[in-house]
Amino acid sequence: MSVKADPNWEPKILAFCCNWCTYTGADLAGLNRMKYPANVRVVRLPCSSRVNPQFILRAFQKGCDGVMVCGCHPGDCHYATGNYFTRRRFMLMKRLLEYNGIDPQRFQARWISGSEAAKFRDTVTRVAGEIKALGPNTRFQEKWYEEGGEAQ
Amino acid sequence: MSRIGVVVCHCGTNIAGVVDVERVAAEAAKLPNVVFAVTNKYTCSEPGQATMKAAIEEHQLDRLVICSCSPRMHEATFRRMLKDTRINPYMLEIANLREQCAWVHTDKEKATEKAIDLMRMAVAKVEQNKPLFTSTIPIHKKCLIIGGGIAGIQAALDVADAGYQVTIVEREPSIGGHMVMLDKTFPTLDCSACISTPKMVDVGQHPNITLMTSSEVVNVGGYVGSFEVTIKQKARYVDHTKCTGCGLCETKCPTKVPSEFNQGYNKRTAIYKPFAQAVPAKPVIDPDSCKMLKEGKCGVCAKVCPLGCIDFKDTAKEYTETYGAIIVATGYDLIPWQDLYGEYGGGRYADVITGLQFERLVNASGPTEGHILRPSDGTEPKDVVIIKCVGSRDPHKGKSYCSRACCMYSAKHAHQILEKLPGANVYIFYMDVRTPGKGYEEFYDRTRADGAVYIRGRVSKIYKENGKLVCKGEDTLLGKPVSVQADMVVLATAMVPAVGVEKLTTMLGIATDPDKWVQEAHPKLRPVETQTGGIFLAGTCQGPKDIPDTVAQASAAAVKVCGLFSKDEMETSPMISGVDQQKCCGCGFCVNCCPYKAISLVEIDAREGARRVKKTVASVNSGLCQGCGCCTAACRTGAIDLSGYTNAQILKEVDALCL
Amino acid sequence: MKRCYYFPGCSMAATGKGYQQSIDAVARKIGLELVAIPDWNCCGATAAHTMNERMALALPARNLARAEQDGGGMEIAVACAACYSRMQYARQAVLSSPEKRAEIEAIIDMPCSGSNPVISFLELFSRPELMEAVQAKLTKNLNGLKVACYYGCLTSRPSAIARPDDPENPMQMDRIVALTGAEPVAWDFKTECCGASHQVDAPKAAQPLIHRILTNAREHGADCIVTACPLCALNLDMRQSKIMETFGGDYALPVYQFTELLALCMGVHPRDFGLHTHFTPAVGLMRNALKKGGDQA
Amino acid sequence: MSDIQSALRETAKKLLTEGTVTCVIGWGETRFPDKTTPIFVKTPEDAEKLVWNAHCVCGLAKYMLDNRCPEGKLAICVRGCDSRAVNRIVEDKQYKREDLYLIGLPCEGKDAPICATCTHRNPVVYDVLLGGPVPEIEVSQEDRFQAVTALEGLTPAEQYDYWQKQFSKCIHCYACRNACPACNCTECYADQYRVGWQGKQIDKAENQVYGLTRAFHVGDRCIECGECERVCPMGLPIMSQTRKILKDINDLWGNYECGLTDSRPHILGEFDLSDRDDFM
Repeated sequence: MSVKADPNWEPKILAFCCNWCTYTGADLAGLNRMKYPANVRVVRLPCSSRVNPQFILRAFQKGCDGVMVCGCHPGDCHYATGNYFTRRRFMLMKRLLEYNGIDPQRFQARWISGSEAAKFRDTVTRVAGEIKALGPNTRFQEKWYEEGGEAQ
Repeated sequence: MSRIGVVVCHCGTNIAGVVDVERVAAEAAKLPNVVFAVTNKYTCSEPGQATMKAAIEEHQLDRLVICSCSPRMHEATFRRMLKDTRINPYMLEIANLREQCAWVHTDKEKATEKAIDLMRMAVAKVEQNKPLFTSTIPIHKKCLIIGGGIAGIQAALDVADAGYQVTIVEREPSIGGHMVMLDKTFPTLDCSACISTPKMVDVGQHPNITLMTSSEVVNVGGYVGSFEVTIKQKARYVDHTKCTGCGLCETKCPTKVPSEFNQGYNKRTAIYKPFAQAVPAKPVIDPDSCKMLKEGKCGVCAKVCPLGCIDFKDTAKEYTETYGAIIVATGYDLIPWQDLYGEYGGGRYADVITGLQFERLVNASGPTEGHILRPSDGTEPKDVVIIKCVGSRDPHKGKSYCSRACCMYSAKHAHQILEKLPGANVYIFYMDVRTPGKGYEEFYDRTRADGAVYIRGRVSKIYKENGKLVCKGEDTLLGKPVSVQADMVVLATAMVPAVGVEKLTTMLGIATDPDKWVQEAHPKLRPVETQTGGIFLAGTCQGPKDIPDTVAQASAAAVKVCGLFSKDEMETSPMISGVDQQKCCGCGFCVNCCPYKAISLVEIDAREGARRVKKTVASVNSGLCQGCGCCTAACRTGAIDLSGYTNAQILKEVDALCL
Repeated sequence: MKRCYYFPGCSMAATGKGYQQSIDAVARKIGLELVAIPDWNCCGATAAHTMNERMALALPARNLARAEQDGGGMEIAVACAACYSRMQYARQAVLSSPEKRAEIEAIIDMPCSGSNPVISFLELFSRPELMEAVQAKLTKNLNGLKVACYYGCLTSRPSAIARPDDPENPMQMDRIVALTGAEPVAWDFKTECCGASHQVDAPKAAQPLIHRILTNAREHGADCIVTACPLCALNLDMRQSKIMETFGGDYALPVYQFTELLALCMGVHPRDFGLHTHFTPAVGLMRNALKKGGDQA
Repeated sequence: MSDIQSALRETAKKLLTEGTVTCVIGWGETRFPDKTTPIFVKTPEDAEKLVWNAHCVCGLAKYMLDNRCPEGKLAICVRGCDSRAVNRIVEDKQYKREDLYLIGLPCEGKDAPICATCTHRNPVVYDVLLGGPVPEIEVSQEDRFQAVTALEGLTPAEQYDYWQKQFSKCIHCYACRNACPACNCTECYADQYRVGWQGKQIDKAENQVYGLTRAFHVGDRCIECGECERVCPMGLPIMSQTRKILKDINDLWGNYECGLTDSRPHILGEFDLSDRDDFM
């Protein structure tokens, strides 16, 4: 069966969020009963600088349709300077991924503070919409859903 | 084989209203190694916790997944609960089914699917968890205070009064700082020296306080609880253990140089106390001006000293000691306005002075005995202009920030001039008048009632004409250029961090902002702490402020220190980085990106094939590491890993999502 | 030794003739080769920028473009303060915005990249190699002469355009003039405006400007004023007697270009750069100063 | 060239005789006339085995980490690229500069395509230089990143298609890693089974993950010697990945070239508050 043809297909999006800003912001969105699509699964980490770029590759490889990295705004890092390193690492990684054929929408990094519940909601809503429009990700994956293709 | 328990919380209807919790539990039960999976109405409640404890015993669980509210809410609760069970508190993972699932989704089917994913991710992660144990570090109950101004003095007295040992390091020969130079303090106009010198004496006599003047911190190692600090005391050439401070040497010394304390308005001798009430009240020799030390001739002081305290062969000494906490109270300096404001004469006019210089001119113990006389010719000025915000709020030439104290001391200066020189005129050029403080606005009102003329605008130029200093500016309320012929001009110059503070902050490993003020850990909630545990802030090293704020902050820092010292040991989080020395190749990339300087390279003995070799590897200082994990992503080998968020845990979590 | 493009500007053949002659004399002495920009045109100065911004940028830009076409790739030295300011404006407009550059190139119908840096004569002469070259050629000195170095406003403002060493208290001319042994006084009106062309169209408002400059120079004990601009010099020199009449005062301060002092101390005859043509008598002070100073540099 | 070859042998002999070094790493003959191989010369007599000709293409610096090296100070023959590789390894703290003796050999390009875009034909660091310096060639940034720019111009689908075809050839032999002077970890992430960074199976996804991870691990420190591409038995355009990273670093944070003695500090180990930010 081709997944692409499934009308009920929903993208799976993985979001790496730092505990102090974005995870708090996501919690706040819940406290305020904001609504957003149920496509995003959050991995809680102490700091966005904990995110090894290899995790992103792994997520795509294992079947994620989109990956996000979210942290405190530059200057607000709970660990003072962690997110400045995040910024450099993922400025490079994002470009490398796109160079290898990952659509720019599928990997996104955003700074979302603990008070920006609405930004969290808007960001995940937008990203979910964009990725839904793109369809399932087949690139970098062990499973190949291409027309007539077999799982390798 | 691990034995995992999964508890899915209804949270009343908060979760169960949207998520099919029974289905989540049923799915959990199907997972390998999950031996127990139930739902619970209120997991965090007493009965809920009791059920879990019973299940842990009954099913011999070794790890637990709770699918409930945000871990930010109850992680600590559940960890506490596990302390009394057979499970290590860190063998717990929480799936956030409330804030990040039930509360934000309406489609029950999709929410349940997501909940199952989140549960699966938590189960996958918990399988990789390892028991972690908090460790403790001893607290050396001795506090180092860097800087002996009013902030350092206040903090020292507070900590010492609480019964702890304190050392004050001050680079000048006496403590007192800037406050003791001031004449009167606003808004109460009490004499600055009268209220600060008794505190200085207290410091000098306090049994718990060690005073190290003419000294500087030259090296800092260690971490909260045990900082290894090396302090260098410059050569003083006077044996303070013998000296009684009789002052005979000072009266006989033939060399006279401008007095720093009096802003160069009079002279001091080469062997000197900076001012009469100095603490310690004993002189030192200034090697840059002493004839004996420079040319080998003179030695009068040694001849007249009745106790033989003078030792021209004295050298600098270094002391290393362990401190549990450090308070940084390095204070401020004034911006070098001469280099920045050519339009104000760039320092060419003796009668264009700073507020601090004015303080000495108006001080009864100052060079003019409190008569306001202009420095150029010693006459009484009739027309005085005060210019505010010289270097402050001027990002083009100086600093963008407000120096906070200038509005008030300028009002005080105006008041003092009008009081001491009847018939004098005072013109104050200002941008805004900022008086947020108790009694401040009233003081400003009083100054205006005294007759000070406030002109809203900046001075664009000061030049000399007919023996007068012409201050040309604009009155922006009238919209007209104005020019005032003045006899003396007082500049309210910006406060900047004390000279040399960068060296110290680098040594301490604490952050500064772009203006080099020491950065507090949080601007609102942790204003007297730094990012580094055990290092606190007091006074103007953190930013411009007036005396009441400085003293308040000093006492606050002292309380933080006392809080730390109230325990013998400190518990540290086990969720910190650690190095697999086998894998580590010692490249040091992790060292560069650690915000806390917690990682260093060390040499170890290792084996390479048949050879015994010295190998350089990274090593994490558990007292400094705060567990951000920045280092882990810099490590290509994966040799450095973060306990609680290991590479294996995160990879398993990612895999679980995509099954 | 040093070669650079030279933009003389319109005044240098007329009111600034003495300035031009002294520049030529000094340049010859120290081996400075000033290559006039081929086919240069008026920079527009005051007239253009009060009328039309595009014209005000295009006129000097054309000079930049001509220098680029010439292909020497050298810096462009400008003697007049207003010309300097306009050329800097044009260059920085071209460099800062591709749209502006396209617009200007369309007007002048030439490519203009702003590749040649524009420098003032003060900057040129205050470079260490030029200072050394000047020093080497001085044969006389002006020891004891107190001079007020007057920079005018356009060599230092707006500081982002003019890029002076210090916008409030520039020192370049002071350092150059000090080579002759003359003593530059520290005074307050180094960079105040001389009124420029408003001396003609709004004399009532503009004359006090000259008055206060001269008063302040005298107040600080200056014997004369030294400038680096033909119009500054003209205003301070030619209008001096009229202003003394209007405002009272008795300053009678001769006004020199800084190159005139250098030329004089290099032994150039004052007649060769028309020292005798100044409005405020300028020869006597120099004769006395040189006599007092003696021959050694 | 033969003059330099004899000078090289003389130098090696002297170093070994005097005991300055215990081993000289250089190039030696093989049974093919157009190929040379790295050799470890440990006795003065063996110095005669060293050659210097157009076929000395193999990068030598990485061999200092080889366990065939005896204890004691090593001498290495360095061309421009080798010298940058030495700097790389020394900066990465895998060897101490004082434990190396570098025999500099200016190089006018060897029998390898990478030499056409070589910007440092003279060694940037050496203890002795044999023969005079050779003129450097100008290589514009456009030339340096030509292959990258061409690929950047493709659509995501085309890019993916291209790389997938390339990576499908990979056989996980890890020759690229073993030859690379920037790949100097004690234990490569790809060899760590338990953490599970990298699967051993040869499928397109694993191949691609390996390729990208390798690029990210070394791209910020790549000295552009081209060894990875040269040694790849399947002919993968590996440099096009690492140079992509170098190009981005150049675009984002200014001029960056690794392995020069005055190189900028490690680019991912520092930051600037005013760094460009696309993540707001």
